[in-house]
Amino acid sequence: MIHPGARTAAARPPGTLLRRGLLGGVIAVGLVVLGIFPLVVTDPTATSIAFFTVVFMGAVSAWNIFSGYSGYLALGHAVFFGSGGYAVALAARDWHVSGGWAVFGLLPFGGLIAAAVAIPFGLIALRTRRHTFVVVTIAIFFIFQLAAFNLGFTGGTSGIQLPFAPFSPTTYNNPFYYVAAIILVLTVILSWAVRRSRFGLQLLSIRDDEDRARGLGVHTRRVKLAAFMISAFPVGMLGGLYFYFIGQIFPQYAYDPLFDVSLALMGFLGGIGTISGPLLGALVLESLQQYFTQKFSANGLYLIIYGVLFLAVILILPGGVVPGVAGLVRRWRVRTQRQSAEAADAAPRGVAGAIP
Amino acid sequence: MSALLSVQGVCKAFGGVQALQACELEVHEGQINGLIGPNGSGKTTLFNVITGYERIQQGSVAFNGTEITNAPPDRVFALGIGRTFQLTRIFGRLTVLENMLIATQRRESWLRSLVRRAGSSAERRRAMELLEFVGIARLAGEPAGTLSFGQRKLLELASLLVADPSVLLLDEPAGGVNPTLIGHLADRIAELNRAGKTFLIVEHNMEFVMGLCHRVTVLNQGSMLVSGSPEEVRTNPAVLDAYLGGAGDGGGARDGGGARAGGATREPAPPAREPAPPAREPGPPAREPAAAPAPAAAPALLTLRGVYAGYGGGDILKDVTIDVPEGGITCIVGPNGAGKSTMLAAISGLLRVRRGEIAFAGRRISGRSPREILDLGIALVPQVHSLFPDMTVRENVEMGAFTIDDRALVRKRLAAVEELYPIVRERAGERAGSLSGGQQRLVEFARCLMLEPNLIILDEPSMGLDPHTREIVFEMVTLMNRQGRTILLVEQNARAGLRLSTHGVVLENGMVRLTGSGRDVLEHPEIGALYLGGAVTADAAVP
Amino acid sequence: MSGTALLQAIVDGILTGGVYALMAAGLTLIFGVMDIINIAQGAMVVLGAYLSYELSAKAGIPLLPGLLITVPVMFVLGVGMEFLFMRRVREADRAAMSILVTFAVAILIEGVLTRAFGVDYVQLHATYIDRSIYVLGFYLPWIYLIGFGLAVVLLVVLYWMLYRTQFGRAVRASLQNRTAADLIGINVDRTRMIAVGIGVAVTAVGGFAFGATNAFNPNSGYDLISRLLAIVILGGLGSIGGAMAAAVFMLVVNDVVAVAWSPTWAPMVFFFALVIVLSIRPQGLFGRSGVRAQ
Amino acid sequence: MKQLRLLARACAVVVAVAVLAACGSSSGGSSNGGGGGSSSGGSGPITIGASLSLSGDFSADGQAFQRGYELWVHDQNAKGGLLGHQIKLDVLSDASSPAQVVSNYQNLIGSSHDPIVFGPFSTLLTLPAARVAARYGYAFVEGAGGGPAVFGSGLHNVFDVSVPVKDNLVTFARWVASLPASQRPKTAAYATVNDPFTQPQIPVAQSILEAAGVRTVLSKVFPAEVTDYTPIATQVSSAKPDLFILGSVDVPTVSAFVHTFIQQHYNPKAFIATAGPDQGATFVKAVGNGNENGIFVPNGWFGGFKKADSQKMVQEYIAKYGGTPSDVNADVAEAYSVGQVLAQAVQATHSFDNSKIIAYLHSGVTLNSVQGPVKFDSLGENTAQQTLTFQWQNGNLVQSIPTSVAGASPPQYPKPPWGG
Repeated sequence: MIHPGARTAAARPPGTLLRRGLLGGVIAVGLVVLGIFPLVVTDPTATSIAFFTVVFMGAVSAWNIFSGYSGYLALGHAVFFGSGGYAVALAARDWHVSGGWAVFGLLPFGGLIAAAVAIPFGLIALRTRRHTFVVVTIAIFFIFQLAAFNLGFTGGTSGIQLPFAPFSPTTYNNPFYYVAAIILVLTVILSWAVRRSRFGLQLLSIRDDEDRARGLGVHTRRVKLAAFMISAFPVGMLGGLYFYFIGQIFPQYAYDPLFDVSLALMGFLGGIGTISGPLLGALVLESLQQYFTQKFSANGLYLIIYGVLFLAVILILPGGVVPGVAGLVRRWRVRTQRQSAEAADAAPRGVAGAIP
Repeated sequence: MSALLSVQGVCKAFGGVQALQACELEVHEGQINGLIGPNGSGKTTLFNVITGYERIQQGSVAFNGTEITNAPPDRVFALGIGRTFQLTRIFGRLTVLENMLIATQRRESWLRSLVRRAGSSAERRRAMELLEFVGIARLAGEPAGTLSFGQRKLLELASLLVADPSVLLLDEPAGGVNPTLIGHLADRIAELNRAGKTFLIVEHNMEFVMGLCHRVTVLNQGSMLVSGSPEEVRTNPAVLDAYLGGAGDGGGARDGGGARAGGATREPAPPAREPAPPAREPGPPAREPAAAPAPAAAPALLTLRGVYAGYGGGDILKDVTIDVPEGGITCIVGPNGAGKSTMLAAISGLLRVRRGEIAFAGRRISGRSPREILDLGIALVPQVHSLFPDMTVRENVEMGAFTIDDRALVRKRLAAVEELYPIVRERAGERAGSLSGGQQRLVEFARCLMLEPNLIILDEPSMGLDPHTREIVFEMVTLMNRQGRTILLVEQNARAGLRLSTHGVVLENGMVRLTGSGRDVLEHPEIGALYLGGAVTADAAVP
Repeated sequence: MSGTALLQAIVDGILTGGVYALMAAGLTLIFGVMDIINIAQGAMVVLGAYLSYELSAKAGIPLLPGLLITVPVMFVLGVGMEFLFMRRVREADRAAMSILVTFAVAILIEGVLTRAFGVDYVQLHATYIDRSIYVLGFYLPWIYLIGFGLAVVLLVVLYWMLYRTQFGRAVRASLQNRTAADLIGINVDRTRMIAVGIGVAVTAVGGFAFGATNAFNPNSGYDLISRLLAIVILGGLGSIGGAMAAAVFMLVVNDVVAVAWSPTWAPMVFFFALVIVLSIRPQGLFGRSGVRAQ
Repeated sequence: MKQLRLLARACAVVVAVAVLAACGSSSGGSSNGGGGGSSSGGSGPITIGASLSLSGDFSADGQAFQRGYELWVHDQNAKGGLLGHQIKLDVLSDASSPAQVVSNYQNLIGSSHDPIVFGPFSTLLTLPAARVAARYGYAFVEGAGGGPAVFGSGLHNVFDVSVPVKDNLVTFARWVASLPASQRPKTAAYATVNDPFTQPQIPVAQSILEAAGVRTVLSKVFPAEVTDYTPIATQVSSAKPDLFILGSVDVPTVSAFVHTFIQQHYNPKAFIATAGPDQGATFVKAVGNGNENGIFVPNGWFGGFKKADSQKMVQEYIAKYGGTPSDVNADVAEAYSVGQVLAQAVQATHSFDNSKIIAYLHSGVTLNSVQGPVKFDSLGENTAQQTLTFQWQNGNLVQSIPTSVAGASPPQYPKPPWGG
């Protein structure tokens, strides 16, 4: 432990420089790809899939801000997704917002509603921990879904229709895609800011040992609730965007248990608690899922392919892709260090010395 | 001088057990207060009550004139009361440095904290200084989870100091920390105290407490027994009776309660040593570790040859070569993070040996599963609690014979063990989790005896035990040895440990620094200064 | 709203609760005792139902004796799942990663079932399924009585296994303190594997009860999982009796509300009750707090 | 910590490129397949696209629909296809997910340039899909999107060849009302799942029946993912109404009620369920042999329908998939009708120009389908066809109401005992 530790510490300065450079380069490439995708690939199928993928990348990143950093596994973010959706749909209907760009203006409102919903939700759910928390979030999720079914203003089972967007069919997806992309970038920046902030460190400390964190003056309740709201906001906006794109919001799709699970799956697959993990997870899962569903639809075949791929990944990289790969790298580094170390350590043998 | 922190008439019960009984405590500003008492006398519970981890129905806690009864931990900390935990608690997945950046007394809104970067350069510098002070600065970049027990304790203390609270509640700061470090610790506490900090310290190391504290409070069965200057307390018969145990120990406390405890148990010892008399002789003082002490008389039962092992691919043990002579007690000492616990893990098969070989009674055991090694007759009692908290004491002990299907034999052994450890019978039905630290130790011993192992490996058996219990534990160790079992012992209370032992091994940075008979090591000039600590502590501490 | 109707609703609730308890029993073992969140529980129930269906429809083996075959089959499945995936997951993030694994297993099961049986609904049939006995003015359907009986039996068996056998001790020991378990010679991996196997095996019985009281197709499982999780948590992690009680509680609440007020609000009332109970007693009705070292 | 983020980003880019390529190729591939059909008169094959729920909640109906479409394509090609083009069916699966449906129709229309598209299954998916079609000015002929939400959406391009959902129970209700007072049920109970397909039907029927003096003893709405049917079913059976109307969307719901009724020894004089009994053999298997008898179901069509093209279709179906006429799922006919209507429109306008097709379908002409006549109003509802009501009699699903229809066999009333 000690020797390698010392070595890495020594080896850091040049390493970080190199890494910084590469990191910057990769981020730049990522942004470029994100930026020009629909311009290069004009095929509507691709852009449509890209839209949904970007939406999920954003949603999972947002989810990760809470669940990834605090270690609380939330399976209720569909509540924010749906509430954001309904907020935008109702606003558009009741304030007679005409289709087109105007509706995008409503998204922040959707986000705010979601964040507002997160307050009572969090106040109740965050009293519990671990498995109990998981189930409480599920329960609250169902309460919202059933409410959407039974309450009048949601339009019940017929749902609510959103305005038509007068975009040209061939490039119809692009405005939606870019709005989603903007939300995604902002969310990632937010996630990064949280990660390096004092607030973020407090979240991580809660993940590791909540009681001790309290004992060190961390206002755990407030921090958790704040993180919950923060992660709800983007999800609410994306919900509004998503249902504007779909055109109609039904209770069972607004509050969809599969959405909850998907977020968790994508997060874990990529590796929660990291910034890139959720992005990776969503990128792979959502795009592949849509692609498979289209291509290998025939009686359950795509389910089998999907499942097998999934298990394969887990087998190779238990603990998520990003941490998994990182682990491999670390082990490899240590091993190489040890080889070099062994030569050096050969000498001290004699130290186990006799008393004169 | 007004009381800075005062506890009045606090009662706290868990189920039927009355942990605190109308407990009174006064901590005066600028003082170092010792809080001592037998295991299970409610010291830790009192800490929990003060710092808001346990709620109370009766009694009150006041700090600096403000009522803080049942105030939440974060508020208590914000007011300036910081505490450490007996079983250290650190943030395992954060780096050591990050651990240092969490503590805060700033009442800042989460929005503010969201835009503030974690750890300004100033904070980081301060953090590094403190890490330097406790001597783990070189690990700043490592995940805290990889630290050894002692290192965790140090990190915990350091991470507390960052926010510099005005009162520090330390729960066994010296437990599991190597003697030399205890010396430095005492110096620093004294220094901080001169700088105006108030301390309340729970500790079983009498040398430490008596040398350092201005005032000592003794708890017994949940209420205050006496409170006064170290001298008063030390000479108070009630205390001797309830706590310090073994007569005359009080007087010599300055010389190390542990040492006395060791001494106390040495009297019955000699006959015990008959199996391996040569070990008692000074013997050929210096020798290669390869050659076991007095090979003729006591052949090596366990041998390590050029062993490399460690976690996550890195080596902690480097080329360790040791012999554990049959029928003796071998004690391993060394600074924190020297790899003592790692070595025991490697022996018992919990940790893979990467290079070299471990042999037991001539059979190679490195590379075997814990189960196989157990079946060969090696039992390990680990450092931290290893009981199954949710099972009864009886169940726990019976689990010791898990690998035996013959129920009759199990019952026979159980009876035998109950003979040796009455507690097993007395508390048979209770949940093991509800026992005090010392009682749990004894039950762990009892459990490891169920398989009648030839080699018993004990990791810090005396850690966290009051002197009285510690005596009992050490007696048990010699007793087990007397019954023909070879003992391999890691003991932070090095003096006591070595006095007890026939052989000593000094481990440093995962390498064997020295081997010899217990006495050789004990009396070796440089070694003594290096690892056993001296009376240094006390002198330095007196303001 | 007559009293008898309410009474009837309560009786229905209790009986149907038995069926849910059967489906949840395996989950509480896996989820509670092994710390594995088994998203595939619903799919496994359906799988069990299809196995029973196949045996009775094709091979002509009656349902109840058929369990002697389906249970071992499911056991093997569970053992395989643990051996191939679960044990590779690090202790720390088992709860989290188990969601991944079990979800993948769930869609695999759905996919295979879809290929094997198509998506048309089927239901288990036996002479006793439509029969009922007349007691104090109530018709008690045999199938529910059987389901309830099986649930009680299973409950007793599992409890006995967990708290009265050496194996059960090993299971609890390896959960409470893994290192110590290793040290006293428990083969923790094998113990876990068998425990998961048993958890999945008993799901076969739940499958039978489910299939006999509902028409099902390969994706009928998804509606179940959230309710089963709720039951297990409400009952208290690892508490098998708790699961039974929680199941009955859930169904009685549901049925009474459905009759007295409206079925659309029934689940909502239950979930409200669940949230309230858990925010007061996070460890659930029968769970002991701090069973695990936190 | 750092190098892992780096790595992840690297992977991310790689995958991005991969997916990019995948989509590119997919669109490229399929566009070769379907393209160019829009020229009328040519002889190259013409591709008709549709997205169906081959998995997920609606998979049962989705697969039935696929069979219907395939049957029609087969027949139409036998007749020489459309305007001399052989027809190729291009079916994508949506896992009953709206997002997937949207992507799929963009794929069919935008990427593959299929000149014609058919509808998916269920109101829930029809709406999002229709909007995509509307963007491209495509006619959207569908057979299973009858919910009011669809017609309220103001989409000009949607045409539902089936009977508007809300009128589904009218025929049956009128018949009950027409019974002589002595036989007419005195009491009725209503239970429906909250679903856009069923909910609109109940009030319509209820008002007719109450006007005829049939007292409502119970009326319940239950959620789609109901935990337990028994309390509702038991409540119905203890209320002992003469007539029970069940708003169901699938087999399990009906089956659950049937079994509880049997267990509770309750047998209504008349029992009608809005969907489930039309699922042929599947339904019988679920409720158990014999228990199906006497149960009514409203629908536009049934296997034994005495109509030339219908009978032809049924024979082909049986030839291809086996079974008896009553095993043929009504979804098949709905899908088949979609094809027929579209074909007539294409032939009439003599082009694949969707705008012309839309104009033609709105022109108020009456078209023919296996389900009967089809005539669209301005909203795209089919006003021409009257709902038929069917009943299981001695193991066969037969058309019984209205009795006037050719080959109708008189309804069994009161309902025979269970298992009879």
